[in-house]
Amino acid sequence: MQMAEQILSVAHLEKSYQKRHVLHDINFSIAKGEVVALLGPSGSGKSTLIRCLNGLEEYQQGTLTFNGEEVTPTEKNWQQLRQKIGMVFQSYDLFPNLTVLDNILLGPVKVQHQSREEAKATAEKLLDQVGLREYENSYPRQLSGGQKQRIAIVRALALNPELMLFDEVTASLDPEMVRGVLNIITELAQDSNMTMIVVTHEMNFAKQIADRVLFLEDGKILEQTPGKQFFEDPQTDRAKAFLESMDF
Amino acid sequence: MQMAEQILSVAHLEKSYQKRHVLHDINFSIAKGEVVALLGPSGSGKSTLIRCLNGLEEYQQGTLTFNGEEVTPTEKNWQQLRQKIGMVFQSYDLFPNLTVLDNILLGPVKVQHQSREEAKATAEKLLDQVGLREYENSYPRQLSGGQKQRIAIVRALALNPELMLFDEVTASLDPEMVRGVLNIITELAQDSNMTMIVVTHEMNFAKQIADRVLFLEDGKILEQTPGKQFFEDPQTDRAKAFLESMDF
Amino acid sequence: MGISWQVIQQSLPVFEKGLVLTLWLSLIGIIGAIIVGLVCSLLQYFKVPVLHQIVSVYVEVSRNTPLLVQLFFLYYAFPVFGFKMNAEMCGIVGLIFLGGSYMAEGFTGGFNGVSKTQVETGKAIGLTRGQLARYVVFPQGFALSVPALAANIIFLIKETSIFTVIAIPELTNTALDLIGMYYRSNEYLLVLVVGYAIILIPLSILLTILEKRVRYGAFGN
Amino acid sequence: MAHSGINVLFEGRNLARLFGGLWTTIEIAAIALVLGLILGVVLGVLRTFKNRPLRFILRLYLEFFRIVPTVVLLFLFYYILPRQMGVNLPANEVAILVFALWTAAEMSDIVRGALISVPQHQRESGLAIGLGRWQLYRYVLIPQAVALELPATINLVTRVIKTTSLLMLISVMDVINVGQQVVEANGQKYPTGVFWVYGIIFVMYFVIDYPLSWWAKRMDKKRLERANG
Amino acid sequence: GCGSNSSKSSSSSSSSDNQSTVQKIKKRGTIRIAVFGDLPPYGWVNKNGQRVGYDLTLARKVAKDLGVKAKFVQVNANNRVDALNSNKVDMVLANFTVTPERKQVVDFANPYMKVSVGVVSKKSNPITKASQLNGKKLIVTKGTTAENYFTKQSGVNLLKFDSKTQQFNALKNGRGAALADDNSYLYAWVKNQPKYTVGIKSIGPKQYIAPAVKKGNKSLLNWTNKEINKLTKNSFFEQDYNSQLKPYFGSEVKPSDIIITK
Ligand SMILES: Nc1ncnc2c1ncn2[C@@H]1O[C@H](COP(=O)(O)OP(=O)(O)OP(=O)(O)O)[C@@H](O)[C@H]1O
Ligand SMILES: Nc1ncnc2c1ncn2[C@@H]1O[C@H](COP(=O)(O)OP(=O)(O)OP(=O)(O)O)[C@@H](O)[C@H]1O
Ligand SMILES: [Mg+2]
Ligand SMILES: [Mg+2]
Repeated sequence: MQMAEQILSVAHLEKSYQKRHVLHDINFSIAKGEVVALLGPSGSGKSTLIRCLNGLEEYQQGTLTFNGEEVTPTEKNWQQLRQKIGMVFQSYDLFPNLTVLDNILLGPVKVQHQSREEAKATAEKLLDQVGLREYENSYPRQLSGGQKQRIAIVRALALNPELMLFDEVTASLDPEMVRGVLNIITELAQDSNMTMIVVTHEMNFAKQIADRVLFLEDGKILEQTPGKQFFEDPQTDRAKAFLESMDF
Repeated sequence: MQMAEQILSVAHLEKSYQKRHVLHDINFSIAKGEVVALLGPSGSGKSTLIRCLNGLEEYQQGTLTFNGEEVTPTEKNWQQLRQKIGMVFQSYDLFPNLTVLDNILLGPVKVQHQSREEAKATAEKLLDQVGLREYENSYPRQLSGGQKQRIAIVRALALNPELMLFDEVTASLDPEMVRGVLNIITELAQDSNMTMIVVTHEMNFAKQIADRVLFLEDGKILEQTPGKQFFEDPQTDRAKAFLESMDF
Repeated sequence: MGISWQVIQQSLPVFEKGLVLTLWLSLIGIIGAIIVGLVCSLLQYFKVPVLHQIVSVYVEVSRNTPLLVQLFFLYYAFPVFGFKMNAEMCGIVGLIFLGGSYMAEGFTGGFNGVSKTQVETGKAIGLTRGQLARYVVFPQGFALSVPALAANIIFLIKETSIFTVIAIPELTNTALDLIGMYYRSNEYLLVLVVGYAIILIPLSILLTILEKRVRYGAFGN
Repeated sequence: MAHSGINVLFEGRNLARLFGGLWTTIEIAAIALVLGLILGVVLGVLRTFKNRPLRFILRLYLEFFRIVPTVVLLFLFYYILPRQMGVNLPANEVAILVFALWTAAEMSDIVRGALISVPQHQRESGLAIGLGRWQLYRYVLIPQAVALELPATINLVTRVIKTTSLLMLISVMDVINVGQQVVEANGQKYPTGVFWVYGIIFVMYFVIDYPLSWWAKRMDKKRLERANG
Repeated sequence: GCGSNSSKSSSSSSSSDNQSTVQKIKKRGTIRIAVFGDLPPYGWVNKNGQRVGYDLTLARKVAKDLGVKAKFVQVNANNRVDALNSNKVDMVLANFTVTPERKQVVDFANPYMKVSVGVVSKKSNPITKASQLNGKKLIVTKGTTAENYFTKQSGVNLLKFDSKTQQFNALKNGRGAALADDNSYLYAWVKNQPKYTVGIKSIGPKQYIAPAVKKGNKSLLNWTNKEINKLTKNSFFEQDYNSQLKPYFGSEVKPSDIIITK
């Protein structure tokens, strides 16, 4: 791991909800173009960690460094940073009161002050990529779950982020819809070389895209292992047990 | 398929929601001790069919025959029959206002008028089987999703039904919780010889327990094939495509 | 005692005046209440220092005391210290004072009802606090608050019946006055009930339609 | 002297009388609420049944009490009932009747709303273990609905208490009527007495209603928090 | 005890039973009488919570002579007819002026007071002629003879209140140029309000105040007529005047202005 191109580093991160200590001394970095899969049992703190990286949760201690600069965790700073750090959630979180296109353009036009034409051109290119160009004037309610989730990804990409965070984006989809969404993320990783951190319960998918796996349990990083190796020969027994439990 | 021990037969079942025709001429039977898996893409009508078998949905045409007697579909009759036909849903549907034990005893004591002691003895035996005896005085909110779903199964079994219906009982569970629940259903099929109809998206599980597969699409039964054969060599192209889409 | 249509007919012109007055006072009061409520809920949403605490106190005082006592205060007690408004003004001020807090609660309830994931999603695409409010929270929150606002509108119109205690000749006062002069309670109370029905039934149907429209516009169901 | 007007409260038995009036107010509100809430629950349950004529009648009942202002209801019941129906009740009982019927109407809507918002799968899992209709209500729906409806019910209670201020219009010696007597009897001696008398009535209502509202709000907040995870 | 509502034992509504109403009242042991609660010195509640005043003394006397207890129901002017008609009370003793309109809906017994409408206004800006009221606001109480009288005079804007408390407060707050009501109250009121004067002492017809009973209630009406005659003869009203009214009136009022003497 070459220090030079680290896009994000996390050092000694600690996070509690009231009395509950949920993240313990988290340390890791992610380099440009790298894909990190964040795995671990339910409740181990994956969502909490990824939300800290986007300023959606406050943390008590530790430092984040983004593109070589330490992040001062103020609301104002985070608002700026979020244009560089895109995030997609489990729920199909499109704004129901806006059309697909307006959902996508909101960030580029209002936050980044791009001209509507310019932003629209980008948006349509992305919509073409995910095969949903024809829905640009539809409302979210007219789309299936899988389609909504693909639009949500486009919406995050439209800001042209340097790092993407995905939190179980297929968890609430019908099984048949899952593949379409995962394909897009895979393309993004492989063709566009996007840097990303992915939380998922789809082991086959993780195996396919992860350059590195962070295995979390009880808020601690139990192991950080290159992707291939993790799935063939995890270093800890706990990870082994976890992998076994994931296929019936 | 020997007529003699058919526990439930469905003949020419038709079901519409207002204008939408969702089940077309459904015909099948299930014999005592048999396990039928109901598979098919999302929206194909699996839930609708299984809910018709329990009187939760009205149907427009067709006959159901249970234990050799044709079912007259009145609310009163169904209320009686539901003691013989247990059902477990996708949602963790325990009553949040009752303890685990009271959830289980409600049916036996209030509906079947068993004595509380007798019912409690049965309940505790079942709780032992699913490894949750220690939670009998807990409230549902204190349990994990997987635990809740196991209790829901116990609750249905406590009425000592002759037929069990399972509708995607693991669909809203965390991946690690899935196995525990599926194990219980597998035991039920293999050790207790329970007759059951199972809707699931877990293909490995279906493969393991199904004596026969009913493959549904657009409200029609496309094929009825013995379990092994279906997974190795489905008869229709649609089923083949479906099986392929299910693993990433 | 039967009902005399003649008595009813003769009273109609007077009742019509009362009805018009009821409508006017309600209209001004409701518009005022919506404005006050919106301002208050914005102050609370953005947690504007000092003002938002003042708003909290106002909301509690206004919601937890009867309009009748508020009006007595405005009309009979305040002038003792030299603040004097005419009856109609007192009525309107009272209605706005009462309705403002109800409307504020309605708006705030709507804003708070916007789901947490929607807010977080907005943040995740880099929206500022103001933009989040403008593009996500307000449009959705407003749609969520319409049912409460509609209920408040009906409530406030009915509350104008209390204006009778400060001698505003609205519908209820008209009826009570006629009863006092001509002793035909049956007829006048009947006209009174019909009068309110004429205002409130069409209005509540209209509001239900509006609720559905707005809801569909925002959420599509 | 403006500020000395407060002494009007301590003249003779004035303060005690005001509290006496308040007690009348509370008594009427309490009895009406107990009756109204019970009746409201029953009507609310009935309104979730499939029986169309029944639902229509109950809806009509609700809409009548929704449309007619309470002042008008009080007059209707006080003056018209005895003459048209031969039922003659003293003012306090008319007040209780009107408030109870009104409470029941509003409550029936709250209960109905809560019952239909108990998740559909709760109803279905009740049916699936063979519960009959009454058992379903008794063991599953009503207990869950109670938790959902509590804040709205408390808000209804505060509204009923506030609305008792209208009792003065039908010869009930409630706190406001007593207040008027005090103002009139002491008006010459204490020209600013009116401020203090209405002031203390204002405070009395606030002191009763505020804790209830606070409680309702807190429960609502907790429920929202739970819903948001 | 005092200041309470009507009796609970009354649920029959028809007054045309075989049994005479007087008998029924005696059997019941209480007579329900409608009175004012905020009109010193006629019917009001003093600081100790006791109902007192000219009408109240009469009411207690009536009850005593009937041999029953009195239950008082406090009414406002515009409820007096309905209180009788809806059988909330047996008798009204609330400064009820006899008018032709009212005679059609209730039965009046023999009168016990004289009255006419007067108008009170600020000494600094007195109203002494009805014509001065043109285009101005005049305060009245709903259901009074004053309201009735001025409703028929065009050009006067009436501000109508429910109770006496409200109307006098409104005048003090300057909500109208003047207030019209029975002159008998106004005399009493200005005694303690040195800034005000009864600028018009009497306007409209001279009228009488009498007890009222429900229309058709012959037996109580007859009894009451006899009672009033007897009390008049016994100078009861002079005593009542001296104890209840005199302290409230200035020197300009003579007993013969108010009460009916034999
Ligand atoms: N808002 C909160 N308040 C208190 N505790 C919380 C909150 N959110 C999460 N937790 C707790 O923090 C821990 C980590 O939760 P988190 O959601 O990060 O887990 P996860 O690994 O994402 O699980 P899953 O796979 O189920 O999504 C859990 O024990 C959870 O109960
Ligand atoms: N209450 C309803 N009203 C109208 N249409 C309905 C209703 N419930 C289901 N449907 C429709 O009936 C069809 C079958 O639905 P059903 O839920 O039975 O499918 P399914 O096979 O169980 O799907 P899944 O795998 O997503 O659970 C779908 O097209 C659905 O939209
Ligand atoms: Mg998570
Ligand atoms: Mg289904």
